[in-house]
Amino acid sequence: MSSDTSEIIRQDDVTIRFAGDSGDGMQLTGTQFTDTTALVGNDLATFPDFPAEIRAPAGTRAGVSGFQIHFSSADIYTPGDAPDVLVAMNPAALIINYKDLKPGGIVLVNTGSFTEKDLERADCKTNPLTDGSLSGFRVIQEDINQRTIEALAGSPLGKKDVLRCKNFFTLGMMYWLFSRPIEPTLEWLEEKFGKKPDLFDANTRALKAGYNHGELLRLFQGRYEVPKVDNVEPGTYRNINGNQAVALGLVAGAELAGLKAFLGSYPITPATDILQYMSVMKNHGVITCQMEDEIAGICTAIGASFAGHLGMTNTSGPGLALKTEAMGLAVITELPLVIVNVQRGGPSTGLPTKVEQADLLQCIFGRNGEAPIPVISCSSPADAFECAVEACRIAVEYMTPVILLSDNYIANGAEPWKLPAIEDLPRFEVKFVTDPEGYTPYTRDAKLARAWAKPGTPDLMHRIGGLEKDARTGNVSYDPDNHQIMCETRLAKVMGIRDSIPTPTYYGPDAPDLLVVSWGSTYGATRSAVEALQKEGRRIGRLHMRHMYPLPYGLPEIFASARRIVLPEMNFGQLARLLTSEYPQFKFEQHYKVKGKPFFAPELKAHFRTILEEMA
Amino acid sequence: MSSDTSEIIRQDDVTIRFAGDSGDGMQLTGTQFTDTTALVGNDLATFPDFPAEIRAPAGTRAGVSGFQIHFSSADIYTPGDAPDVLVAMNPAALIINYKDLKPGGIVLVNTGSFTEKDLERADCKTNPLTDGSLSGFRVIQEDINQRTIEALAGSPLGKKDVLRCKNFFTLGMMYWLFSRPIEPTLEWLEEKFGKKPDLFDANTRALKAGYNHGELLRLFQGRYEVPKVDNVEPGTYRNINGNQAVALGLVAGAELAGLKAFLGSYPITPATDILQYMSVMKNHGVITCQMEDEIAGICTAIGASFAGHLGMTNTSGPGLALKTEAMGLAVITELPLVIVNVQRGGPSTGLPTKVEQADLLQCIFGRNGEAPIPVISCSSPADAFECAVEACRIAVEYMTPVILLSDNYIANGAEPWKLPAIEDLPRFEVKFVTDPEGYTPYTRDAKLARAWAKPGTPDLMHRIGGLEKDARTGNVSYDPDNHQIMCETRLAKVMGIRDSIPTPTYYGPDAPDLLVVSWGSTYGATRSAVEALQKEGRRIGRLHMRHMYPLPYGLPEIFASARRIVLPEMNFGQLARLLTSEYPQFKFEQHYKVKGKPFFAPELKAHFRTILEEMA
Amino acid sequence: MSELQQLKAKDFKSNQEIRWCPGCGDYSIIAGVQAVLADIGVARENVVMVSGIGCSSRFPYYMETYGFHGIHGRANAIATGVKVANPDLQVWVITGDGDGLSIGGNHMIHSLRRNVDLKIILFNNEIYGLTKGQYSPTSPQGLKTKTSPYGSVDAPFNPLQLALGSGSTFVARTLDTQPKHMKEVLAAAAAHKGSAFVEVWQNCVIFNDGCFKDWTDKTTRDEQTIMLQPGQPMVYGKDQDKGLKIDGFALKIVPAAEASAWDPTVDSAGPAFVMTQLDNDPAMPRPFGVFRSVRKPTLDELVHEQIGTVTTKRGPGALKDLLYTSDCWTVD
Amino acid sequence: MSELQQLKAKDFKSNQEIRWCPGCGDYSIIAGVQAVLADIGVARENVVMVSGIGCSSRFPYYMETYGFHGIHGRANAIATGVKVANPDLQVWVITGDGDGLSIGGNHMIHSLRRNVDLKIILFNNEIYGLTKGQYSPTSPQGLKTKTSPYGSVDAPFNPLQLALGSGSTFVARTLDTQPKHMKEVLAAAAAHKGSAFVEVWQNCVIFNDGCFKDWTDKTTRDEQTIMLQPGQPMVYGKDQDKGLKIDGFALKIVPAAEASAWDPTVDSAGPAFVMTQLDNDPAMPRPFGVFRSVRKPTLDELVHEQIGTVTTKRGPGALKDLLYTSDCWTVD
Ligand SMILES: Cc1ncc(C[n+]2csc(CCOP(=O)(O)OP(=O)(O)O)c2C)c(N)n1
Ligand SMILES: Cc1ncc(C[n+]2csc(CCOP(=O)(O)OP(=O)(O)O)c2C)c(N)n1
Ligand code: SF4
Ligand code: SF4
Ligand SMILES: [Mg+2]
Ligand SMILES: [Mg+2]
Repeated sequence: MSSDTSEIIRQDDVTIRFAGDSGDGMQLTGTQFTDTTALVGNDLATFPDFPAEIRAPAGTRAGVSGFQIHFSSADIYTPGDAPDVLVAMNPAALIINYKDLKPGGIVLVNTGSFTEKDLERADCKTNPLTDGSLSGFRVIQEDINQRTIEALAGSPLGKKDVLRCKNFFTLGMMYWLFSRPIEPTLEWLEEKFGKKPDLFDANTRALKAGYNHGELLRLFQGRYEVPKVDNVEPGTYRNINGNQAVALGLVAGAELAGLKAFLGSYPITPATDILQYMSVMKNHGVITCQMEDEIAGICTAIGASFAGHLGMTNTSGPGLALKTEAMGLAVITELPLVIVNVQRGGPSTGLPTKVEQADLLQCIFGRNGEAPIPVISCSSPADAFECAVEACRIAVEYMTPVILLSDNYIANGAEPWKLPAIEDLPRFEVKFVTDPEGYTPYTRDAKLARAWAKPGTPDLMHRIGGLEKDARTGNVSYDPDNHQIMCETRLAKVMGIRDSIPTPTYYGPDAPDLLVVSWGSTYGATRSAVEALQKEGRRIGRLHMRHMYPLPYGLPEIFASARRIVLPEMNFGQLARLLTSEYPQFKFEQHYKVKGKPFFAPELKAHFRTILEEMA
Repeated sequence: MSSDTSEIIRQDDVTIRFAGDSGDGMQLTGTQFTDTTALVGNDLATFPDFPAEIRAPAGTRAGVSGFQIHFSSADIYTPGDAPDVLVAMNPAALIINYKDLKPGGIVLVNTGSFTEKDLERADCKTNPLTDGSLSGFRVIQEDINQRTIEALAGSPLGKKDVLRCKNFFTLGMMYWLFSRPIEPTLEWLEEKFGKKPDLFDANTRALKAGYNHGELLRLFQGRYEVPKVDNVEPGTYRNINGNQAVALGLVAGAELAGLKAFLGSYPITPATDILQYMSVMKNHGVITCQMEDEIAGICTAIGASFAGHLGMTNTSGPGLALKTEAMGLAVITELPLVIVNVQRGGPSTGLPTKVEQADLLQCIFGRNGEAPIPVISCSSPADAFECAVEACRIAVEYMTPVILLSDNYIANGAEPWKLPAIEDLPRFEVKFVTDPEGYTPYTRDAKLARAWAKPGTPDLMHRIGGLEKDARTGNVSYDPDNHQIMCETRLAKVMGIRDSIPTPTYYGPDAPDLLVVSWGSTYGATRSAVEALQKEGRRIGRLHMRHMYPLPYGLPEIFASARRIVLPEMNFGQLARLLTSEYPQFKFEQHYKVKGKPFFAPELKAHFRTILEEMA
Repeated sequence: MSELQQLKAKDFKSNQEIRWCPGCGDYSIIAGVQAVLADIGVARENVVMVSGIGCSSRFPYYMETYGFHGIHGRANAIATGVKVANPDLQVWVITGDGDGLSIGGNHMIHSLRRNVDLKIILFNNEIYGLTKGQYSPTSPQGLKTKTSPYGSVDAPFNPLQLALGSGSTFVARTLDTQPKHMKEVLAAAAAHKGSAFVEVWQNCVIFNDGCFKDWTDKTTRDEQTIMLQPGQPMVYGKDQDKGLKIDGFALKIVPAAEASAWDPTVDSAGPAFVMTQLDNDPAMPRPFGVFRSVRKPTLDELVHEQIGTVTTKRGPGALKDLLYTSDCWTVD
Repeated sequence: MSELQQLKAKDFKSNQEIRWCPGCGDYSIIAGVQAVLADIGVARENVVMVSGIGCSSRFPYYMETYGFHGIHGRANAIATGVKVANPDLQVWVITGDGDGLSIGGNHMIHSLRRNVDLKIILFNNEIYGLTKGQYSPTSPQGLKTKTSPYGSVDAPFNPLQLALGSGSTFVARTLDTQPKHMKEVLAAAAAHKGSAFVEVWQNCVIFNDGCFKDWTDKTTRDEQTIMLQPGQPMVYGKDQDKGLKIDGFALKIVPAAEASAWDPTVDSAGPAFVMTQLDNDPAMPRPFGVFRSVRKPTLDELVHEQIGTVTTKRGPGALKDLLYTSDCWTVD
């Protein structure tokens, strides 16, 4: 591109939020910016903020779609807190988002969409550009609509289509502002629109024009450079969101078990994508069945496991509720099954597109009878792959249903993921019984897993089901002692999983004043907050939980070393309650937020600091 | 009846078990004995032991039906532990039951059903009457079949029908043995068979013949007398089982709220009877809808509550699992609803006809999102009435779903119930909103209950549903702060119920060595065991919980007074876990039994004694 | 009071801003319902709108009546509770092809067989709209959607056949693009005493745009559709020149003059079912209008009738009678 | 190996003692299934019996095949998983009128529309047996049961109509009292590729004894029933002297010679549906046999065909390809 004489401002950490109407293409703009940023070697994390499920009228506040990217020259763990830069394509986008901005942050406004009518649609009584709302920010006003029209003069496209290109014009400006190359996006445009030269040409021109506009017009006070992370671990990377990672992990897990993956599912936000991703993987032998409801989803998966596949089902809270009875069936039939629950705001339909982690106790205790099921929780998009593989491992090694917990924040958030070498992945190949000698359905191995014989195998015909079975023969049994033995055995088997899982690593000084225990998607904000305080020399440490049930060994030793223990949770203290019930000798202080929004690192930092200061 | 010269043995406490084939009429025999025993003024408790759900082939062990009655001249709390007397109508009944007998107990055997074929059907390789099995018991052999045939000589009934009367012959013998009058049964026969003189005559003759047979033939060493309880509280009594009591309590509760009862249900053992009882009460305006499944059951009840009735639904574990999602809807719409869960053995279909109390944590925590629901548990058949009324009170006073826990043991067990005076029952009349002034669906009263306006009321049209609502307007709201406020408010409302419930009474010495905490149907055995130890002068006390969630005030003070605390539960320690999580400063020791059978007082007594001795 | 004044369609609009996509067929349906409610002169407070979850199921929020936005698939069950509890209310069920036929299929067929007096509008857009475009139980085999990237392998329901197979006493079909026809059908449904099942073809402009275009396009629709009119000969075509004639267990195309008459009020559901078979035959026009309309006792009537009978026979029950039965004994 | 030797009915008996009441119709059905399995010569290890909960649903325990005793109402869904995972298995669903039509109604209609290759036997005794006698969705209106002491107010399903309304490709009915007929029908179901729905009238001696006696009593049954035979004229009566003739959208009784022939293989489900309308008319005989039998692609076929097509086109996927896509970048 053209040579550049702007002042270069070096910054190590930037958060940008793109916001516009649902029709403005902000998700695409954000994704392109992300991919390019990954390529230049920054660490990054992103989070889209979709409007509520139904498309709202254009230009309204309810219709605003946002995409936030946080990138840095150091390792980062969240999509950022208060943005440094807000791109607002219309009044609604501006109004909804500007309050989140860092003081002194940059607002790039598309004045082309600030007509009277636009303001009215956004329910603005006064114009936020002129009513003083934006004082304290650096506001850059540009009629991006007009600039795009100018840049595309002579294009054969109609006006509407021309205006559609304004997001690429904006992207170009942002590329210039943050010193990113435009080539990766040009390549992408080529791939995407190669066969539609008019569109390719228009978007390319808009992108370049935006870039040049940044440079030529000196709209900005200078240009930023965010150096790449220099001590990145070598390897192959890709950006991934949590739902993708779960889908990949499940398919990988089945393969590592030597089985075919079978997903019985029913769409529900924010879990649907997992079904969508897996339904593409037909050439990997993956079977996906979109069933009539969640009950049928899990029941087909149970049937498939009975037939010798690795049954899986995915859902979110209300759907998990419906699967409750069938989960009990999976427990008593001791079939492997992976149940993915992508949590969202509850109770009931609640806030379907928002984040919460309030299904933990439901997952652990929410079944009739003594029906223990191991529960694993993933902490970030990249971590979700490993957790999904781990869920598959436990399911087949212990012949048990396993619940894998994710949430809306992980599901839709994205970050670079260092790909594992295929040969490094754990293998846990299933050996089906084929020898009738001594076989009964409840013959158990050292892990107490029962023998798995699949239909089609001669001379191993057997019957299983929801009624209690005799521990020896596998026949229906009403015997009182047998029932207790079977209940105890099922529990012992699940508890035995502890022998195969690690104690979570404690990070921090010995004998910390404050120990922060996190789980699920509170990982990133907690880690950022704790590390920041550690840098300040505070005696604070942290522990992140992956295995929620059974709890791994070694926790009391860690808890004992701390003066105080606090648990930030997006619920009213569910893990705190669980830990208290297991380790009543310690005091677990809950710190909750139930707002459909993740914790932000600064608010956690402030909270931890207050505690530390109380103790000083 | 004829004058009597037998030796009279006074005994204060007797347990009899009647056992025979499903076709032998043992339930009827037991019920008659019970009713007569109530009339003579003993305290009593009964428990039927049905065979598994499906009728097994006649004469087989699986087909044995039992009925146990425990009666006494003092207050008693359980249907008894080891029986003093076993009536065994065939080999299967004998084999299955004789091991439970008290050493030296009486076995009355109907030798008429001990042919080779009978023994074979019962899977007996040798004849238990002759192979020494019964040594140590006082065995009375009588060919009851033959005696009945003789007694009915000349009856116009066929042989099969004649033989059907053998249970009344047996009943007559037992009436003699325990010095009960036969008149109440004669009256019953008159009422029942008044229009069928042949049957009336046959059964009457059998009954009298049995009675005389006892007297004349001196089969027994003497005759027992169990004096009536002399300090019985004056009042009107009736025998009642738990399901009946719940049905009555729900209908009473609705009436006390000034509402019509609406039960949306689906049959499931052991909860079906509640639907059956309530479906008879049409002239009380009770609506019962047997729906297509449990989900429809609860959803119709929710709809009925929306329409201004008191919605109710009843089920057992697997059905409760299915209602999970809809319970969340009831939470967020804040409609009154009573959900009865009659627990049975799990997980999954488990042991459908057996007892267990392993759904506690499911009831409290088993929903997606933060969805608090109060949970009440009844302790005995008679207590179930009061608990059902209490559930209705909480539901309407707090505009909330309420779970009422019962179990198979309470549901089918029976005991005398002192009827409350109608005017003494609590009243909690609902006042529907009719004034549009200032109305919104989430206008709250001092208890935080929201305003209830029912369809049909002019100018109060409003919409509620599963999406989060604005605390002020009641419109759909995605606002983060509003969500947290609503979640907090729903929780605060449920926690506020504590202001309206009593601290459970502690019974025992101050500062006991051992405090036993019981809940649900462990009440009776626990009370018996603790009182027995108290009589021995042990420093043991007890506390029985009715309100499981929220927990009543005042518990820590009681817990603090005891050196050790133990909780007998028919699960792996669910209440112990709950209490630990609430009061980690105390150590709650669990003592479990998961055998599909209730605790027996002696086994609890032994266990408590061991603890006490450890401490000495 | 409010009953006395003549309400207009707009009086049935709530103060909530509608959140459907511009161009969505749902707009025309809500307009139709509001117009019909005004026409039949029902008081707003006596109307209850019950829905499940889906784009269509947001409907109750936009209506100035009582409304219950339920959970996915359970609208029919909730509505059954409302109607049986209080038969004086006019209860409408608003549901989608996913809500009412996928997860809610069981409650749908059971409420139809029980003939609960509900007005059920099934918004059929052959897609899951709210969850952004997965195939539904009415999507045609082969449809590529987000969860069927290589084409759906599921054979779809014909909603009318399912309703008839469930014993529904009123079965009809209309289209979002024909407001007049829709109002006629909705008015007939409102007038029917018993379960009224109305399938409305509804275009989802975002995820399944044009799925009904062969039958809605102004240029082709007259030849491709036939509007059944009770008691009238079955004729169709731009010039009303074609007709349908009963031929054994089937229908054939004949000149208008030879057309058989259509009678939705026969007791047998057979003719209506045969009529729905036209949907499988590309050579035949698609029928719309009322397929079946027969009067049978409704569940709510029967429940309250039984309560009445028993109460008359036994006398109204007092709580005391329930507790103090003949089995009691007294201790003084 | 075991495939080579000719199995007998008794080889399909497991070692578990049967726990049905003496005289229960279930005995005759299990005997029929065992005989048919032996006749068709399927290997025991390739047969899977899936059931829900109910007296009838204990069936799998008594069969020496693979068996899954599921939860109430979910047999069809579990069986769908088994069959789609491994289409080489012959999968039977054993269910009752409560299990399969009440709580399990949705999975029933969906598995039928999807044409999953399952052999579904619905044991219809018009009652809930296992829970000891409550009315079911097939109980006639007015039936007094434990939960309907004054008579049931629910209008029942006609199972055949529901199956036809769901798009079932094979629909049949038989009776526990006619073992020969039952075997014919079960054999036809086994031979059908696709969902085969077989309603069996089954007498519950304990809770609903004699509910079918008008059609099972030796003295009356010949006049009250008609056994449909594919391709044959529809004749009935003790002397085979009566027949049915197609008359518009209905059937009428005619002398045997004038009877129309019965063809269950026509594509339209209309004729079969009209035939089921006879059930509503006391003047007409009740039809039994195969109502519908048409070949359509099954879900299991389509799923695996699609996997095959995509795999051929894209090549079998390796895990590596799934992870290492074109979006990756490398840091050295
Ligand atoms: C228990 C449960 N499962 C799944 C969902 C997700 N969900 C919401 S709406 C919907 C489908 C809606 O389709 P349809 O009824 O056709 O309505 P439309 O949006 O097309 O109008 C689904 C799957 C949910 N909300 N609850
Ligand atoms: C979730 C659940 N709800 C209810 C039940 C209780 N239940 C068991 S079998 C049954 C009905 C059985 O009727 P049907 O399917 O007709 O079988 P039948 O016993 O008549 O053969 C019911 C309601 C259950 N086991 N699980
Ligand atoms: S997604 Fe489709 S159905 Fe939903 S509002 Fe938009 S156009 Fe209508
Ligand atoms: S209860 Fe009825 S259906 Fe069940 S086994 Fe007995 S006779 Fe058969
Ligand atoms: Mg739809
Ligand atoms: Mg049945």
